[in-house]
Amino acid sequence: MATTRSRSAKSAENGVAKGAETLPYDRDTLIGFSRTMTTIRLFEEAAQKAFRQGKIGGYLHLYIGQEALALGFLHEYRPGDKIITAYRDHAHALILGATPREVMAELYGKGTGLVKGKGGSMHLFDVKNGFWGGYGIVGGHIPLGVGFAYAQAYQKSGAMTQLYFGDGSIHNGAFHEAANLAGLWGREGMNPCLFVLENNKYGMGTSVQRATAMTDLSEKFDSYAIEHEDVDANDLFAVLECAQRVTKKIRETGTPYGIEAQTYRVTAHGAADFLERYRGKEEVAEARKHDPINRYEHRLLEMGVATEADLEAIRAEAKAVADDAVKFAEESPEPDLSELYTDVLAD
Amino acid sequence: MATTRSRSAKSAENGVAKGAETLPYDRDTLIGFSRTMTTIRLFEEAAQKAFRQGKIGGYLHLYIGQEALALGFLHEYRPGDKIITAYRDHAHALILGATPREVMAELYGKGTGLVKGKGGSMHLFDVKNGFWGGYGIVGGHIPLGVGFAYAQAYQKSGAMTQLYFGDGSIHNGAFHEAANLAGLWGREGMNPCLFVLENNKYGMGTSVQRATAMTDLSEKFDSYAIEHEDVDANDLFAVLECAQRVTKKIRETGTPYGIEAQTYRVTAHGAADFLERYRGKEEVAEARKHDPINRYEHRLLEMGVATEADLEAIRAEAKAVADDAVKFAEESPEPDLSELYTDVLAD
Amino acid sequence: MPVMTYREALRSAMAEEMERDESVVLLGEDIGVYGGTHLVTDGLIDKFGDKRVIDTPIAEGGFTGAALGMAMTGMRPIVEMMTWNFSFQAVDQIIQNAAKVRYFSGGQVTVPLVIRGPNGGGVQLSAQHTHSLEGFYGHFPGIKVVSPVTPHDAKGMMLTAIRDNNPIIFMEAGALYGAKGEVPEGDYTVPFGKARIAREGTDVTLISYGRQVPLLEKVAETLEGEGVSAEVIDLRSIRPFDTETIVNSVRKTHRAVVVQEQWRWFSVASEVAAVIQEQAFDDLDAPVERVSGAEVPAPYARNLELAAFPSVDQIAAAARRVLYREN
Amino acid sequence: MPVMTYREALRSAMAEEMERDESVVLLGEDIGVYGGTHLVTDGLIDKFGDKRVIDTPIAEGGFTGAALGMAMTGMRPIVEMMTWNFSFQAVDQIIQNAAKVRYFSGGQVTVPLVIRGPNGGGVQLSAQHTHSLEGFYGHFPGIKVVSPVTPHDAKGMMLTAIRDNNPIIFMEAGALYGAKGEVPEGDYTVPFGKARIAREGTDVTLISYGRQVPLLEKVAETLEGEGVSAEVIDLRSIRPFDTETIVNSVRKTHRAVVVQEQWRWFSVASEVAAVIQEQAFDDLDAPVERVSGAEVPAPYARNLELAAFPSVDQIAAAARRVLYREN
Ligand SMILES: Cc1ncc(C[n+]2csc(CCOP(=O)(O)OP(=O)(O)O)c2C)c(N)n1
Ligand SMILES: Cc1ncc(C[n+]2csc(CCOP(=O)(O)OP(=O)(O)O)c2C)c(N)n1
Ligand SMILES: [Mg+2]
Ligand SMILES: [Mg+2]
Repeated sequence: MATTRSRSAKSAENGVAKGAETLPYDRDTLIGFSRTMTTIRLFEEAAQKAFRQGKIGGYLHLYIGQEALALGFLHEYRPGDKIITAYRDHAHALILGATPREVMAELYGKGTGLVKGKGGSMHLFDVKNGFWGGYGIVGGHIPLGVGFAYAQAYQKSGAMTQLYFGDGSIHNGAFHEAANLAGLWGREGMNPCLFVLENNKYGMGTSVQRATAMTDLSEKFDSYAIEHEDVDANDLFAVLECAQRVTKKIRETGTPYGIEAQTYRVTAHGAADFLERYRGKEEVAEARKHDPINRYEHRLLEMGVATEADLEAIRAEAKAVADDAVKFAEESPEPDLSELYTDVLAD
Repeated sequence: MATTRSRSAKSAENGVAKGAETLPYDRDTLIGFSRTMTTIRLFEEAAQKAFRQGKIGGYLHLYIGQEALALGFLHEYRPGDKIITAYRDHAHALILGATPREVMAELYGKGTGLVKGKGGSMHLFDVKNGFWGGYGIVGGHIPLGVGFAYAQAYQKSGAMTQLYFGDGSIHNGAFHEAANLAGLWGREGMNPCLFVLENNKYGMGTSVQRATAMTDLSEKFDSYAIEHEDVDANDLFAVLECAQRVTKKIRETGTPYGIEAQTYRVTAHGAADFLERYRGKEEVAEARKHDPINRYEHRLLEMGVATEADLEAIRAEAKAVADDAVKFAEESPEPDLSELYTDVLAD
Repeated sequence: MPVMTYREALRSAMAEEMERDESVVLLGEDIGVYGGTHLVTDGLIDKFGDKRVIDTPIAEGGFTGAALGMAMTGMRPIVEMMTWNFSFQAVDQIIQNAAKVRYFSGGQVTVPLVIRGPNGGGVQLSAQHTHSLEGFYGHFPGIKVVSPVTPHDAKGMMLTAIRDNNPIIFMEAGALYGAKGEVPEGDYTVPFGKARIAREGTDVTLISYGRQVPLLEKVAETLEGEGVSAEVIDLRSIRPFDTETIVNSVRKTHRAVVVQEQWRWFSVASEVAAVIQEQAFDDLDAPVERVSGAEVPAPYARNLELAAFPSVDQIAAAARRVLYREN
Repeated sequence: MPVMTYREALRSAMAEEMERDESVVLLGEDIGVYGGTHLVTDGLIDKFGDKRVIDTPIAEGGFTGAALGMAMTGMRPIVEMMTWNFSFQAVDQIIQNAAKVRYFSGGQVTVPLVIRGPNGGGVQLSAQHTHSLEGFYGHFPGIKVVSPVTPHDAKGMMLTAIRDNNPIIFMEAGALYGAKGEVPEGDYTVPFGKARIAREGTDVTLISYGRQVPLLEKVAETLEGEGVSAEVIDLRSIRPFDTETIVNSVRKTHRAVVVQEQWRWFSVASEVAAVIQEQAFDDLDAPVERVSGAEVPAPYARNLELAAFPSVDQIAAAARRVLYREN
């Protein structure tokens, strides 16, 4: 099977290097991207701190260092679209419109949380904004996304699904079965699904190289006749370009498309995992050099879209937002005990 | 990933076309092949008849038209090797040395059966002859075979596993997970496993084309860095050549290898399935022209290895063997009722 | 009333609801072009097309999960498990996702999903193809489990299932697809959670569901010949089962025998017995007896298989024991 | 006797047996280089190498099936389920293959396979990461299910498990990995199928296993203050559980409360209650009471989670009910 494997990262880079005027975004939008990524970063750092203080329970998986990935693709979100991911889900919820307050309150297990304190960090849902969860079992949510896409085509909604999953989950049978269905249904335009493989190089302590003998992960889409490409997901402009192009195609054809989004998990797998025997400090330090926010800020400065002072202001604002979210969460009441028994069955 | 994809079918054909003298088999062996395939055929026909008479219960899946496939690969069986397949398993058991009597008795559910009447057609086992079963859940046995191969390498046994599975099962997550493990373990010589995909074009009523958008099934091995090739499995000589070459390589390297063995299921999926709305009679009639036994007999005649009379004698002999198996099965006693409770747990 | 088979009753429920409601679709292996392994969906692809009767590859986890995705987003899919034995590959989707997503989404998601197919043994399919999984699935909150035995209930409960906004585990009595019975014309539903008193009696309560119910009716006849009046309860719903009907009957008869094809340990009969002793302790004149499948994987040979499942003799003997008529 | 944690007790059993027997290998996610998510296997890869401590991709079905293949062919693999919640993806391998292959091969195959990992809730992991699956797996013949709660039993039962020639579902009390206790030096085993009387008493029998046992001991203390002498039974083995010890205790106390974290329907407590009423009917002075987890998927919020699991108060109240001291 021949799949066109264009390197969108590169082409985007070319386009952007010429300066801001070639970009299809106005200044507000560009500044907005910065604000969103910075807010996510500071939100995550605040959550990490609260976790260490014992105020957040369970597992906590942070999106630090991957912000450009979700932002770039979700910029193509249109009402009616459906977004689904695994447990590393705060960024997706926030970008789609959940407030930092209700997300933080959820992490705190409060009644004001996004899902009333019932799900916690791994199970954010915000259906009104297109966010369909937040799942904790590796691979388990992938078939659901393919089902969403079938329904969207069946309902002739013109909408599509963005289905996020990790490099660790591609070795799970659920991916294989779901991707095969997507390819099959897509043949008749019945699967407008964007598969976004978030390759942050590790599934917990297991690197891609130790999880499979065939490490060019996006080529695994070939088995299902799903077209695919890679993108440097720490470069927001590259992601935006790629996202715009492929979502357009998906909406037009109803066929699935696969992206291997290259990033790196600079934090531990979960906030509770302190030992990192499986990788060297140098590797992480090297990866930090490619931090998506730094890179993006650098570009804004370079293009003259923002000044250091603008960026400082954004950071301060983001810090205030994160602090406010924490305060809100701390002050919110626990869920009412009667909530224990609601939402088990629907009427 | 680049995999060498030699077309062994073709090369074998060339070698053989020159005549019997270029083949590495003496006359007895060549006649033996004919005897084995014919015996399987007549055994299966006898089983089908008994099923229709209500003497065999449950499900019954026949190997009619696929005889050369198992024979060619199992010709490379060496003591210590382990063979595993799904429920279409009579041929494998018979070729490895189970007697037609004990196999037929198993189909009849008699106490003299290969597994004491406890398993039936789908669960033949003959461990002393290297046959490790006979499994009924599509995909479910594939990981087991990969485990056999790991154990063989770990035990430095020099032996290997032949793992058979159908075209329908390659869409099951179990294949994906197991093949990924095989590729990974094989990187360090820890997986001497021959994956034999028996592509008989249908999984029940679903053709390969209706089960996946990427119908070149053996290319799915690419996802696991497992080298692979196709073989025309209705051409015994092609299978023999391929089997010899790839099993040698597997034994030497401890790495897995994938084969897509092309054949066709001329009978219904199971002996109970009478409706065949999913394919035309012409398609089956066309496929019957490539019958492996006819083709092989034709070659023997062509090469002057056998005469029509020899082949007649073989058929008569095979008929007698099948009749004897049926007689034995009919006359055998049911299992003792105490057998109900044995073999649940080991001591 | 028209008479039809159990199979036809199921099919007519699905076909009628598909006519009424475009969001109802079917998914499963060989349910379309092939006609359905047990012909339950026969002809539906011709009527509704291949976008509504979807033949799938052999990937129970994948297509069950995809159907769940459809159910969450406005459709009402019905998944055929060719047999429930294959559902072990879909357990993660059924338990971890379908049963729980409403809860862990804080009620944002609704799951009108039916998973149906034949369950139980009796036709020599041996160990991997013989299970009675009502208790296995029924353990989990967030799903309902039902198991109709008459054509009447098969249709009425299938209509209830399709219209229910929750994941329904619909276990059909596979051995009885060809069995006939009266089925009302038109639209009717049979509610979940209500048992059926298949036969009234006063001396002992016999409780089961699925293909064991006709067996209990035979036992009741046998007992009648001995001067014993047995009440037969067909649970119909397994989770939740109808505690009230059971307890009321035991209050009357003071004796109960629970029968099932599934294994005894951690099973439907365990729970029924536990509930009876909890709620009718003072009414019981004898311990609740249970008759279950033999504690072995299902064997192939006919004689072994027959010995592995509850028989009229075994059940009658249990009934006599609780009546202290035999030991 | 040396004191060690539950975690260390498990590790020392595995390490010692690996020293003795080359056929013992470990498989699981992040059990090697990472050290094990719960550090149970910490350090073993350094000692035994990566051919014996095998880090796997996230494919529970695949690696459990591969381990089963190894077990069938001369090895004694121990599979770590990072948590039992992930085992839903391996159910097909565990139930359809591991539990049955000996039977459907007519006894030609032996399956010395241990599957181990933490089970149960209590640390706010919410719906998908909180299960107590003893009854779920224990339903099936062909496997044994155990659940030790003390470090002593953890080591002794792990050694029994590794040497057993059958598939063992080894459910660890995840919340107690750091709990300490005395563990004998050297090689010793704790047999399956034998309960432990954690505390002797005469008035009421409290029965549980796993992390509920310390809870029962607290309840017993509370009751002691009220003049009630409670016997506490730690089942240790779930399939089979020790009917004799249970029944003997109930013959003495005439009252029983069965406690479990898992859901009530079709559960361990169902079966224990059913068996007690079957075998000690005339000895019972009150119905067997059960205290189970709330019938909801596990919630995340701390207050909801606490309310979802059995508490000292709930259990004590149940005990008072069977003693007719409260209603
Ligand atoms: C079926 C299953 N097995 C194991 C786990 C435990 N687990 C949680 S996250 C994780 C790693 C997943 O890695 P990846 O898919 O790369 O996502 P990332 O965490 O890097 O975003 C594992 C093994 C799980 N949740 N589900
Ligand atoms: C998990 C599972 N799903 C469904 C079935 C029912 N079934 C039995 S055989 C079969 C078709 C398998 O086709 P293939 O793998 O091509 O093997 P073939 O029968 O052609 O040899 C199906 C769907 C099963 N046994 N297991
Ligand atoms: Mg990752
Ligand atoms: Mg096939």
